Amino acid sequence: MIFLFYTAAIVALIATIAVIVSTNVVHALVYLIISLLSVAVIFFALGAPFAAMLEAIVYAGAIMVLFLFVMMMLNLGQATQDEEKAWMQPRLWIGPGTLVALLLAQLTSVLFTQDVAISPVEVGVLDISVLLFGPWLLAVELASMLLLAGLVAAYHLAKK
Amino acid sequence: MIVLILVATLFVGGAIAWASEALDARMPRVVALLSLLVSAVLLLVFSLNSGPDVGSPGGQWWILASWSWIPRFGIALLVGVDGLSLLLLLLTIFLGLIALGAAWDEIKERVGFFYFNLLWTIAGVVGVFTALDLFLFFFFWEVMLIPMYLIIAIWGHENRAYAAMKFFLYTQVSGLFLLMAILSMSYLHYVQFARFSFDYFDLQNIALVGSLQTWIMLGFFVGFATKLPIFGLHSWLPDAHSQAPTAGSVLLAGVLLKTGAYGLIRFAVPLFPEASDSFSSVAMTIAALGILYCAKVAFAQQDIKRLIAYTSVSHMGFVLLGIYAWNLYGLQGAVMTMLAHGLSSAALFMLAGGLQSRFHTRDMRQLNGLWAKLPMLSAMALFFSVAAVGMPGLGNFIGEFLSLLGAFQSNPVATIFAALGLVLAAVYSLWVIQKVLHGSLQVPNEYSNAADLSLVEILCYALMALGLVWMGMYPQSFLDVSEASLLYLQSLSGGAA
Amino acid sequence: MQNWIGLLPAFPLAGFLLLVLSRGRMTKTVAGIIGAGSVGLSFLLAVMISIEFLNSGAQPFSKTLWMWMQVGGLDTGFTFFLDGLTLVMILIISGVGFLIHLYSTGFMADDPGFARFFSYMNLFVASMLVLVLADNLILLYLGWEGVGLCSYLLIGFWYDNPANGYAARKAFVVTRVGDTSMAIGLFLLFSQLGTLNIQEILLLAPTQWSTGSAVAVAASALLLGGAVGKSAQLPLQTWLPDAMAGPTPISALIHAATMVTAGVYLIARTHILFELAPSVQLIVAFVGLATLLMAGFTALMQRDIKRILAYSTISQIGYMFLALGVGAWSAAVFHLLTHAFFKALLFLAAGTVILSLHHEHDIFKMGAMRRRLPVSFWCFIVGSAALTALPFTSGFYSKDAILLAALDHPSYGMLLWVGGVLGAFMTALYSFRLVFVVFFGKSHYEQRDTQQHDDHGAVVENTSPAMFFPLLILAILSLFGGLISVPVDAVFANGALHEEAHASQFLHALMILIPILGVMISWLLYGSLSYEKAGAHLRKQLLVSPLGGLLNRFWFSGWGMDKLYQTLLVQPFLALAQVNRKDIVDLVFNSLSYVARFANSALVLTQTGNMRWYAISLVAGLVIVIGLGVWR
Amino acid sequence: MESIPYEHGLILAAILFVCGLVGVLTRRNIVFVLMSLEIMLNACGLAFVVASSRWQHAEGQVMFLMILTLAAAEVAVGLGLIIQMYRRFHTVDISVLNEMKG
Repeated sequence: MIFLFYTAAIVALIATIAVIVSTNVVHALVYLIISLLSVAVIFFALGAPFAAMLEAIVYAGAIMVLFLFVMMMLNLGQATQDEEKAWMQPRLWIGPGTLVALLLAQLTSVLFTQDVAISPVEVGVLDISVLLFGPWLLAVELASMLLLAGLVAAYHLAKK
Repeated sequence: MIVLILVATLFVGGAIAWASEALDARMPRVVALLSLLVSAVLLLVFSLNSGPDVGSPGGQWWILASWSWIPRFGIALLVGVDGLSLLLLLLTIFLGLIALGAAWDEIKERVGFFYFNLLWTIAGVVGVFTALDLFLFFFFWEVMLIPMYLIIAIWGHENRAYAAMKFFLYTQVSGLFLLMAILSMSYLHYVQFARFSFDYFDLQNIALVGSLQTWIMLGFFVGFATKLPIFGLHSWLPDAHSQAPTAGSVLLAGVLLKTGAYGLIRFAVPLFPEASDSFSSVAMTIAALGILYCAKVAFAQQDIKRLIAYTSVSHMGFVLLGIYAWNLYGLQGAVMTMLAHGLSSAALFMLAGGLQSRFHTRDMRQLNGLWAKLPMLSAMALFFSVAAVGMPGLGNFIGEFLSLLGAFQSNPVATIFAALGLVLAAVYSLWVIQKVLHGSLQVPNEYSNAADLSLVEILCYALMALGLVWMGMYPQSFLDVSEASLLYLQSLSGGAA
Repeated sequence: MQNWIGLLPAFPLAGFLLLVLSRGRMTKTVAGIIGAGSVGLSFLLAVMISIEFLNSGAQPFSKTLWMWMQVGGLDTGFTFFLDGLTLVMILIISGVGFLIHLYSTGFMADDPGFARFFSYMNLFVASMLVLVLADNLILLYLGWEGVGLCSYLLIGFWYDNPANGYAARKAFVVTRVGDTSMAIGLFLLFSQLGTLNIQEILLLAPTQWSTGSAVAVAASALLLGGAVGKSAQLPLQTWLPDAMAGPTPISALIHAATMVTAGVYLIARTHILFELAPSVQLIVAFVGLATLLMAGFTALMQRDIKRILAYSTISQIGYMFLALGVGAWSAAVFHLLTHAFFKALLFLAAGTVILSLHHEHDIFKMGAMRRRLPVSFWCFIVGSAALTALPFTSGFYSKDAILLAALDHPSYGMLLWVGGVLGAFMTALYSFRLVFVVFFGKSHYEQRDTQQHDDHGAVVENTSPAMFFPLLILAILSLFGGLISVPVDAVFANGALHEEAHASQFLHALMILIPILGVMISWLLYGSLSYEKAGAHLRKQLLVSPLGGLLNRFWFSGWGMDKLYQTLLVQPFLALAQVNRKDIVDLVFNSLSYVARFANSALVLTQTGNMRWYAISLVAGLVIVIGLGVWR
Repeated sequence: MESIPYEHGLILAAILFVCGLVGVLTRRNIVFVLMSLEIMLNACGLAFVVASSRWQHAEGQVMFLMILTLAAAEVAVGLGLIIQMYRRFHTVDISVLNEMKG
């Protein structure tokens, strides 16, 4: 399990970095899918199979397919890719890079105060379902409202 | 009960006036007239048939009534009318009618909304003069300001947006001070008596010591003094007055300024006697300074309405002087000045408005020698200018004389300087008379066939002139009404401040 | 009859109201009848009241018409008080007032503002009567301000000319300075004595204040300020010569006979206060002395017939102040009475001259009017004689009394007397200069625009009955008014007319001879047949010498007082007003809005509209906040 | 059973989050920005799931579900906006949209 976790983590990291530095949208999307799938593996390794399933199906499946469709609709050609290359200048990365490095340093310095090991015990669908249809019912309803709103909004926005 | 009916009449009248515009553009003013007349009759009947209720606190309240409103925070609809309130209420309704007369032919667009605002302002003022619950008081304080803001902003003259915004900012910021002071009073009541209260009579019981009293008193003072206004906080007034339509100026100068003075008399001094006592020399110095300074600035103005506005500030100095003298002479003087200035300044603003509507300018450099052209208007202008100078025999003299007489006993130096204001008053008043009325006729050519006073105008001026003569020749009828209230207020502060 | 005392001012007031409300629609006849008639009724009533008053043993009498205001200890009624002093005053006001009203119906006959003129005049008479009848100082102040207002309105009566308006404003503002001083005096009196009733003050003051105490000095000095302003004494005399811009009857009534003597009346009325403050009383005497000399010298240099009379008025009131200052209260009132007669006469006669000469004021453009204007001539002779105090005219008796009283002053008697006599000499000089220049010598009158005004151009004396009768009566009174005894001894405990002269025969004779000497010198300089030659030569010699020229200019300008006030007060005030037209306080508050606006324009730069910039700022904020939490 | 250090999971989440952030801050192509946002959301979800394992409680996964829903809705709306933007401006450069400049 540990091996699985670290392998998946390394894959996820590499894929993610590839996403943000790639110039081709479709390539980036594929890297993103890889990243999401490896995160799904991590979920599995952490003992959250339900979350892993959802990650794979909804994120890597549905959402990314949506992205792909849109990319195809936009039909960004070689010109865009050249443009991307032109924009990709190292000095643009300095400012955000330092800021973000600072943030990461802060986060790690907070996180390393913990010293607890996780023993992956599977948290099953049942537990989640009990919570979802118990105390979190209202949140679920709200989420459905959100999806509905997203649906309507997307429909209107994408309309001519 | 009468207070509620009065306020309700005005509120509802305003709403109906607005709605009635849909029927006919002339309807709103008729509705406004009716509702003001009803209020006037109610008030007159009440003041003739009623008198102080001996059982009330101090034995001087004509009405004292209370209905529950928000009991959780000790907020009630507590209203009271005493002699002081009654005089100011009469003034308010009277000037409301005058303002209506001024607006009668002047307002031509969005008529319904105008009369709605007019009546709501008056209703707010009526509320301010009667509310004894400080929360309710603050509520009405705001109610009277916002319609007035709209009146200036919508129907004002060329620079109305600036003037209205200035008016709004000054009054809102000072209102914030007032609100903070009111809330801290209520909180202190909670601390000392374990319940919130905004009740005027409850708040009198709070024990306030030292600098806390001074700070809260200053909150009230700033709130009211901006409205009065005092020297230093006055600069909203010339703009607001000069840009407001005539009816707005009449109400502003005649009534709204008096709410500040009323607040000082009713709340700021009696609730904080010791702090006010030590503050009085500062206040009286400000008053004297304001009288002289604003008289001088008035002299330099070319816009006739700005000039009158500055003279208003100057005259309000006498009110401040009288209030902080805090003896019966000074207070009676302040009340008489409020009443008389209400009439005289309203009339002067109406005259300026009359000139503006006839010649489409307020610039004194373009108006000369009107006596030959408009003898009646000029005679009225002469009369009211002379009243403003403080000519004995007219109301303003009684007020200023008593104010100074009272002030002299507590602060002779400030009084002597303030008295010099009488000389400056003569300087600027006569200057206006000379510029506008005398000399050889000169008006903008395109309006050279302006007509003299109309019937409505004559009626308004005659009423105000009679009022001033009445106040000047037989002020006793007013002094008697307010005396009990003023004695009561003095007793609240332990006799003397 | 005394109970009807309230009607005294009510008649003219009613006349005023009628004339105002008619809004100029009355015919001139009706307006004239109402205007003059109402004052006439007042005069009749005043005569009846005085008969009753004198018959009943001159007991002071007061009547409250209604309660005016009652606030705490202030208890003021609309109350009229009548004693000998008031009686003299109401008779002068209504009597002389009536004559002048009558005269005005002729004088103003061609003026379009006829009704307006009479309405102001009536208001004036009403206010003046209230002033003298008032039993308390507030009511007196009402009359005091009322007459000031009417004076303002009447000086500026011909409002077309801005110069008149200027003169009117000057009169009002300058007197208002005095009035304010008086008002402060009222406040002081009230805060010290708790009453403003004159009789109560006079009773209380000696019991509460010791002689020469600071309060007494302050109170009487403040009242003196009011009196000085109203009576055009130094240093507030500058308004009166300019006040001649009004119609001549106004000058006669307001600026000679009645209003300007109100200061004298005030001091006489509150004389006990002044007795409590000897230093102030001495100031009164010296103010009077300085004024009478200053005005005498100035009058000598004037060219305008009315300005000469105006300075002469200032000078004569100076005599009254002198009398007040030395405690000769009755003498002051007596001189007030005779002065009212002869000065009114002189002004009305001057009015006739001016009217006949089509509003020519310059005396050096007249000359040889003796034959053309006989009535005016004789009136002038009588009036000037009385003014100069030639023996057996009315002025002689009153001025004599004043000078003798001045001589009696314990410490400064001789100084005051010499000054007064010098003043009398000057009076003779300038008043007969006026007579000689106007009525003798050669005619210098040039008819202006003769072609256009064929029938108006000629010099014709208007001797309609309305104008002739008042002149006649006043002339008689000026001659024989000295025989009247003023019933004021009961009012003034001490300071009654000095019956027996303490002066030596020599001094007394000198006093009588000096004015005659003055007349003779005046004749030498201006009147003799050699006027054109020797007199003119002599005068030229005087004027050409550097000192003479300087003095001429200095005296002509009224000792430069106008210029002084102009530079010291008026111009700084105007400059300050000019600078601060925008109101500096407003700038203070506006600067707040400038600060806000500046801050806005600075912060607006951060709003680039660039999303990545916003995101970066967001992250930076996040880093800072977390940093604050983590590395505290 | 071997155990994974708790902080390792969280640090992974943090690194992923930061990577996404860098993407948001540097990329001008709005499609990449949206993708980076997805990465960030996903990192948050990861953190929740890690926490859920740490406490052996299902609520963290419930939160992940909520985030998932949110991401779905966001992507739908975001893509709709991208389409609109591309129609109007014929570009996917986010710097063009700077009309909110003060």
